[in-house]
Amino acid sequence: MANPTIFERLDKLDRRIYYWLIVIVITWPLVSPIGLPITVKPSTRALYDGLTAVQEGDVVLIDIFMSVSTWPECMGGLVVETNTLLDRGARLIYVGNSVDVSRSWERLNELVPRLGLLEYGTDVVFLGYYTGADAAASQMAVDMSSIFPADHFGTPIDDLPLMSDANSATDYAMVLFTAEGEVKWIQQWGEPYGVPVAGMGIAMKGSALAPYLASGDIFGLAVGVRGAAELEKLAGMPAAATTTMDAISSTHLLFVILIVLANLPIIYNKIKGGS
Amino acid sequence: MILKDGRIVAFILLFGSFVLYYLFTRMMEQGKAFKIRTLAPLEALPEAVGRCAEMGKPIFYMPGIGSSLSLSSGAYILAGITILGRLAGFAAKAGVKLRLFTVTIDAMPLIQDTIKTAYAVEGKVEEYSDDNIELIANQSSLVSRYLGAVQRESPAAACLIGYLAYESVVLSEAGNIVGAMQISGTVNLYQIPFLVASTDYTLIMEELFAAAAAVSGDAGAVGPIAAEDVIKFASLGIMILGMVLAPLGITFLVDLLGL
Amino acid sequence: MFAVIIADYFFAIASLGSVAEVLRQFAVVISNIALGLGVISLLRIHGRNVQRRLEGRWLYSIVTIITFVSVFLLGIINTNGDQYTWAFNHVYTTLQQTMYASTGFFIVSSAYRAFRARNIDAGLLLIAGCIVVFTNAPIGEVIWSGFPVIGDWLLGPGQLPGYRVLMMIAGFGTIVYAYRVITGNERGFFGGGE
Amino acid sequence: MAYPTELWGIMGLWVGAVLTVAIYSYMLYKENPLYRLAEHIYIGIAFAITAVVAVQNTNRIAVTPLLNGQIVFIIPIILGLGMYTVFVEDYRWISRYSIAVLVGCMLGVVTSGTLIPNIINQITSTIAAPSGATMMDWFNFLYVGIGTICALSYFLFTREHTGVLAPTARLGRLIVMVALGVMFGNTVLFRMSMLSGRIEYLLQVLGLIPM
Repeated sequence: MANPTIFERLDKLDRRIYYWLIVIVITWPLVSPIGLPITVKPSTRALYDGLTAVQEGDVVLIDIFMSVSTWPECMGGLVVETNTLLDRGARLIYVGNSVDVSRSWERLNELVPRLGLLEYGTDVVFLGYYTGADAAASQMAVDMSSIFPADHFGTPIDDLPLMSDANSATDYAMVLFTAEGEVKWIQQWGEPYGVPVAGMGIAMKGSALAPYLASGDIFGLAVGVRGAAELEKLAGMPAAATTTMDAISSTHLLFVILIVLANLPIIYNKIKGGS
Repeated sequence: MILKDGRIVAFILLFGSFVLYYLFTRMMEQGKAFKIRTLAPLEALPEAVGRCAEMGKPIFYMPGIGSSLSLSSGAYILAGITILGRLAGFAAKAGVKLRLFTVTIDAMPLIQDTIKTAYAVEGKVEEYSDDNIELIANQSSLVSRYLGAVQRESPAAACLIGYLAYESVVLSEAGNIVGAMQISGTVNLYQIPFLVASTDYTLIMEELFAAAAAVSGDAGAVGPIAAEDVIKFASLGIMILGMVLAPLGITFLVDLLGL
Repeated sequence: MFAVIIADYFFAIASLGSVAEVLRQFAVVISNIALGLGVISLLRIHGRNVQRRLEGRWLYSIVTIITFVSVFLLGIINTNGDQYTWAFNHVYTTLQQTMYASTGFFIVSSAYRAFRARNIDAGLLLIAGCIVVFTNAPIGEVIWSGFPVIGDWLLGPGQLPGYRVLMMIAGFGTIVYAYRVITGNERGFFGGGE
Repeated sequence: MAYPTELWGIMGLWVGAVLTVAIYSYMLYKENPLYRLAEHIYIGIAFAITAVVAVQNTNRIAVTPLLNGQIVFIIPIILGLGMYTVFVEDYRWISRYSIAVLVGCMLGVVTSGTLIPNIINQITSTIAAPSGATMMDWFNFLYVGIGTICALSYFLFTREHTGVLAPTARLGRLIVMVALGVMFGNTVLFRMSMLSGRIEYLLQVLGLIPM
C-alpha cells in the first residue's frame, strides 16, 4: 500500500475510541442544539393529510406495537397522531402487541395530557395487550370482543359504549400501526375489509413498506424518528423528535466519514492498478 | 359463485401452486432431474475449507439464533443445518477442525447428528468430537463467546448461515478483524445489507432455501422450488405483457388480476 | 386447521366462518400459554449452573433466578402494585432500551472495519446507503442540496423494484413452506429433529 | 414530565442510569462484573414480565370465559399446556399436537393474507400505467417495471444465469443491491435514534438538560 501509515493506524485503532467518539457527537448537539431545517417527505405528508381528513366521530384503531425500547424512535409520531386525531374529534381505540404496552400507554398519557380529560369508554378506550399476531388481527376484524372480553383495566367490553360501535373491522375509519407489525393489518384488515392502513414505522420500514406504499396498501408512512420530526413540523408542535435530529445529523456524518475513509485505500489501489 | 369477490386469482395462485408442487415432486421421484443453479456462496465452501487447511486453522459455523420450532426462524435454522452437512463433509475430508456455536437447544441433536454423519461418510468418525460444538444460553452471551473464541483461535474462515439478528454485524466484524473469509446467509431482511457489506459471499433470502435444497437433492425439497420457477416465469410473462399494454391504455390485464 | 382457515378466506359460507373464528381464537390462547416455555428453559439453564457451581457463572445465575422469582411474584400478586410498576419502569424499561440501542456502537466501528466495497455489488450498496443516510439526516441537505433529491428518489422508485421482488419472493416462499409443512416435508415441527 | 421529587422516583431514575452505564461499560471499557450483573438482571426480569403478562392474558381470554360456562375453552388450554411436554423426552409427542394446531392456524392465516398484497398487488401495480404523465413518471414506470422483471429473474433457481438470463440476472442483482443499500441507510437512522435516546436520558438524570 502506498500510504500505509494513516489507514493502517486507523485499522488498528481501539474500537473504544470510536465508541467514545459517538458518545461525544451525540451529547454535544443535545446540550447545545443547532436546529438544522427539516423538509417533509411525501409519504409523511400523505399520512398527515389522511389524519386531518378524519371526520368527527370516526373510530380509529391504533396499534402500539412498539415496546418501550422503541420510544425514542416512535413515541414522537404517536403523540402527533393522537393530537391530530383528537383535534378532528375522532374516537380512539388503542391496542398493543408488546408486553410492556401499558407502560407506553402511561407515557402517551403523560405526553398528551388531554387524553386523560376525555370521557373514557366513550371517546377513548385502551384495550391493552394482545398476542397471536396475524391470527389475532384476523379475529379482531370479525369480533373485537372475542380477543378483548374486557379492556386493560378489567372493565367488561359491554360496559364501554364506544366498543358497541366498533366491534368489527368495517366499523373503523382507519388503522394506525406504530413501529412494526403492520403487515397483519394490511393483510387482515386493509385487504379483506378495505380499512385504510397507515402509520409510524421504525426506520427500516421506510424500505420494507415502500412496495405497499406504491401499491396503495398503505396510504401514508412516517419513517423513524425523522418521520416523527416531520410530523411534528407539519402539526406545528416541535418536541422530542425534533431535538433528536441534530444528534442524528452528527452521528450520520461520522458514519459516512468512516465509511469513506475505510474505502479510500481500495479506491486508490484500483485507480493505481487500473492505469 | 360461492367464491368471495376479488379472490379468484388468489385462489388460482394458491391451489395452482400446490398442484404444481405436487406434480414436480412426483416427476422428480420418477427420475426427472431438476438442477438448482450454481450459487456462488455454496461454491465458495470448498475454497473456505481449503484456506483453513492451508493455514492450519479452524473454520467457524453459526447457524443463527432462535428456536427451530418457531414459525419465524425454524425453517431457516434447519436450512442452515442442511448446508452445515455439506461443509462438515469438506472439513472432514481436509482434516480441518469445525467449530460450531449455537443457542438453539432444540436443534442440538440434529446438529451433532449432521456433523457426525458427515465425518462418518468420510470415514473419519474418530475425528469428530462433541467438544467442538458449543451450546450457549442466549443471544448476547453467544455474541460475547464468539468474539472471544474468534480472537483466541483465529479461524481462517467463518460461516454465518441461518436466522441471524443483530449479532450479524458484530460477528462479521469480529471475523474481519482476524482476516477470515466469510460466507453468510439469512432471510432476515434487516440483516442482509450488513452481511453483503461485510462478508465475502451472501445467500440472500430464498437463496438460502434453494441452497439447502441443492445440498439435500431431495425431491420433496427441489421439486417445489422447480415448480415455483414456473410460477415466477408466469409472473414475468404477465409483467412483460402488462408493460407493453400499459402505454397503449389497455387495462385488460390489470382488471383480470383484480378478480 | 389450515384448510378451514384457507377455505374461510375464499368461500362465503357462514358455518365455515364461525368454525374458523373459533380456531383462530384457539390459536391465540395457545400462543399465550406457550409464552411460558422460555421461562422453563431459563430456569433449567440457570438452575443447572447453580447446581454445578459453574465457575464464574453460578453467582450470576442466582441473580437471574432471584430477579425472576421476585418480580414474577410481585406481578402475580398485583400488577398495578407500586413495587412491580417500579421494577417495570426503572429496571426493565431501561435495560430494554439500553440493550436495544447498543448496536448503534457496533454499527459505527463496523463502518470503518467491515463495510468495504469488496465488489461492485457491495459498492453500490454502500453508495446508496450513504446517500440515504444523508437524506435522513438534515445535515445532508446542508452539505449538498442534491442528497435529498437523489435520496428521495432512492427511497421511492429507486428501491421499489428490489423490494417488490424480495416481497414477492417471500410470498412465494410462504406458499412453498405451507405446502411442505402440510405434506410433512418440513422436519422442524413434526420430526422434532431426531 | 418534570424531574421527580419523591424518593422512589429519584431512586428509580438513578437505578436506570446506573444500569445504562453498566451495559455501556462493556462497549466503552471492557467486559466486567458490573456488566454481567446488569445482563443477568435483564434476563431474569424480562422473563418475569413475559410470564406475568402471559398468565394475565390467559386468564382474561380463556380461563374467565371457561369459568363463565364456555366449556369449549378447555381445548386450547389443554393444548397450550401440552406445549410444555417438549421438555419431557418420553411425552414430547403430546406437544406435537399442540404445535400442529398452532402451526396449522398460523399458516392458514399467514398464507391467505400473503397472496394478494405480497404477490398479486405487486404485479398489478407494476403494470398499471402511471397516474401522472410527466417524463419522470414514465421513466419511473420503466425503471420499476424492468427492474422488477430483472430482479425476479435473478431469483430463478433452476436455470443457470447464461444466455438471456445473464444480463437480466446481473442487472437484477444490482437492483436488489440498491434496495438493500436504502435499507442499510434507514437502519443506521434507527440505531442512532435509539442510542441518542439513551444518552438523552442519561443527560436528563444528571440534570444537564431539562426532562
